[in-house]
Amino acid sequence: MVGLVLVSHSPDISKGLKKMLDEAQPKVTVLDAGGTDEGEMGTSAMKIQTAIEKADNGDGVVILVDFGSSVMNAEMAIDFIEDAHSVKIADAPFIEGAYSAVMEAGFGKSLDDVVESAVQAKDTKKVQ
Amino acid sequence: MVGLVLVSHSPDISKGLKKMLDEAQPKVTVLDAGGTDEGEMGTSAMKIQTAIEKADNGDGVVILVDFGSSVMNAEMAIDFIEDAHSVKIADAPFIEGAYSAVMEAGFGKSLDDVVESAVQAKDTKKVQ
Amino acid sequence: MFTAEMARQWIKESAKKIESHKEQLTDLDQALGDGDHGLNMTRGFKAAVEQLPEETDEPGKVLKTVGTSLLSKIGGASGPLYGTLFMKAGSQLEGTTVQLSDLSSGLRVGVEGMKKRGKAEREEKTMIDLLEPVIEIMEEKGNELTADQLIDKAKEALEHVKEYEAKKGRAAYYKEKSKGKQDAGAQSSYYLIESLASVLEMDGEA
Amino acid sequence: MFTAEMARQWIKESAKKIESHKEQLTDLDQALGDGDHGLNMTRGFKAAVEQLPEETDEPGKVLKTVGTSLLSKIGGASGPLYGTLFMKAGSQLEGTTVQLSDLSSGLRVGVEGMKKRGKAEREEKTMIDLLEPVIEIMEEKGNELTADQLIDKAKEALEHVKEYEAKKGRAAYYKEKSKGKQDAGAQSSYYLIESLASVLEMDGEA
Ligand SMILES: Nc1ncnc2c1ncn2[C@@H]1O[C@H](COP(=O)(O)OP(=O)(O)O)[C@@H](O)[C@H]1O
Ligand SMILES: Nc1ncnc2c1ncn2[C@@H]1O[C@H](COP(=O)(O)OP(=O)(O)O)[C@@H](O)[C@H]1O
Ligand SMILES: [Mg+2]
Ligand SMILES: [Mg+2]
Ligand SMILES: [Mg+2]
Ligand SMILES: [Mg+2]
Repeated sequence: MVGLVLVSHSPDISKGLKKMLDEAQPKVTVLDAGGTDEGEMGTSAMKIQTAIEKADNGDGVVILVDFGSSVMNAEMAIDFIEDAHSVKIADAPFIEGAYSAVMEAGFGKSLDDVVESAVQAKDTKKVQ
Repeated sequence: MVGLVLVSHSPDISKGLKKMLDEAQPKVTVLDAGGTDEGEMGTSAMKIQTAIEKADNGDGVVILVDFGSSVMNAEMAIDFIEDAHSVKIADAPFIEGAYSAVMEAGFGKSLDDVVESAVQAKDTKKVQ
Repeated sequence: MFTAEMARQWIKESAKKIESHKEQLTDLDQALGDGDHGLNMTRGFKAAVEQLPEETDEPGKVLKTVGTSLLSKIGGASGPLYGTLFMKAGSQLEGTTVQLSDLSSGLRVGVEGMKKRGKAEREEKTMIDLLEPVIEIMEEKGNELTADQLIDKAKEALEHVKEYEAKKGRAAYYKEKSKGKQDAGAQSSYYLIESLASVLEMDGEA
Repeated sequence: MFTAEMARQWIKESAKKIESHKEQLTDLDQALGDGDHGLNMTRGFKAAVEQLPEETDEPGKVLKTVGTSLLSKIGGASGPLYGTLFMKAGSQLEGTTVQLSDLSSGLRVGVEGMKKRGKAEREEKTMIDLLEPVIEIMEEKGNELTADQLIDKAKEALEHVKEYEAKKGRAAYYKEKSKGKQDAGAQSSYYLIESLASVLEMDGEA
């Protein structure tokens, strides 16, 4: 099953999101990698790297990012990892993309399908 | 100046987001209306209504929502409010839309401009 | 006749039925959602019973208050949805003399409000698929409506909604996989109708 | 020559300059970002100094370690960006005998890595607008490079970057409004170059 890693600047955001995803799909491995190593506002390549390794059950990992240094540190983390082709950053809205992704991952979909569902979350209309 | 109201199911998410927005644009009024009245996972029309009233400095309020009952309860809250035409729900990604919106609000832009900037946050590419 | 006392009985009976099926509602919502529907509904109807206006003779006032209780106590989608149903239905019912045909007009306004609130149509696997067919039979039968007719229609609707593909709410993420599984909200709506039927039945016997 | 000891001096001097301009960097980042660049850079360079490998004779090893310290201690965009600059530059420098021309090749690889990491080009109002022109003068002058040439080029670049419109990072939200304001990252890069110049100068005098 594809695993997820959540990278937001705010550790509160990724923590809350993980809780929400766990309620929706308890069987998917979701790692909270938000905030700095000190738990402050920011991101950490090392924290992300550790999370990727933990989230990988053999079917790959999708990383959800908020913006800015989240993207850069996620890319650095991937650079540090051996089996980098099984790790993808989704070009997706953080919360909405993560929700779609956890659903598809829970359905046992492939890495590419999970990424694709996260990306498509962009297009879901919230208000008419 | 346009005010913002943040409505996510997780109270941790809206709390963390408010902190991030306050760092970026301290002068914009941002109200955290995430979670239920009891601070649990969910949303509350009454909490949102109170937040809208507090966030309104006379130039209107933009509501950012995650999904599902956030949208419905935000709409109910607007129904309860007198000056409903100065309150808009942005059809925007929650985190990314809120960040764009707080920037534009801080620039003194109009309600429609702030909504529009939130909506356009969808199109910002995170990864190539 | 549909009296204020019957309205109160309806809500008390609903609260009991929901409480005793809490786990079932939780399980259904776990399979297609986030697993809080049992908790949401139990909490909401508990508050609704506690806040029931015991003094009034106007059934509309009772239902309106119930709507507000549900809206404020249920953090999930069922809060604004059932809240809208009861608030709109209650606002529609004027005074103390309410016929069954008036109740059906009230519930019609309620369910239309619910559809607008959820941006939902029929056959999207939600509570609406339970409630609207039942309201139709109420409209059709008018003051001649019997408890059995309500129950039969509700059972039939419940069978149908199970087969639909979810298009709204969290269950929509399951797409075709939602077919064959019961919708939690339709199930809780079923208990509301079952409770209404039992109140009508008691009234018929009285 | 660019020795391991000079590399260490460079980082120590940078840490001092950044610490003493912490407030300025904070203020610049407050105006166009989130106001943490002063804190980020102070924390990062403090760690870099503490973790400096004092034993090695290889300047490349020094810079690589600095990059890792910055990456792990700076939670903002400047972490992966300066981290990449120093790690890539350090990996490029082989052995103990490093000429100024080698340093410029190393920094070239570093700044190209930085551009890739930030998906950034010149004239987008970032640290790159300070560093790349300086690296160009280093490449041009080779082993004849003087401290004054470095400083002059850095000052000139700093004037230019101020006028650009921000296209990357948080400052990009300010669009035209970013023109005329200094970029925090370009300012911190300026202090890195000033520090490098002072190390070259001391070496020249020695
Ligand atoms: N947009 C909608 N329109 C109509 N009914 C909906 C909608 N979204 C959800 N529902 C109903 O609400 C039920 C879920 O309620 P609940 O679990 O309390 O809320 P949540 O999904 O927010 O946790 C679903 O089973 C469905 O019947
Ligand atoms: N994509 C990017 N490419 C190059 N430089 C960038 C980029 N994003 C930000 N920067 C630089 O980083 C500086 C901000 O660093 P810092 O405040 O530490 O990070 P953050 O913006 O995450 O708080 C900016 O002033 C700019 O020079
Ligand atoms: Mg639920
Ligand atoms: Mg819920
Ligand atoms: Mg910053
Ligand atoms: Mg920052």
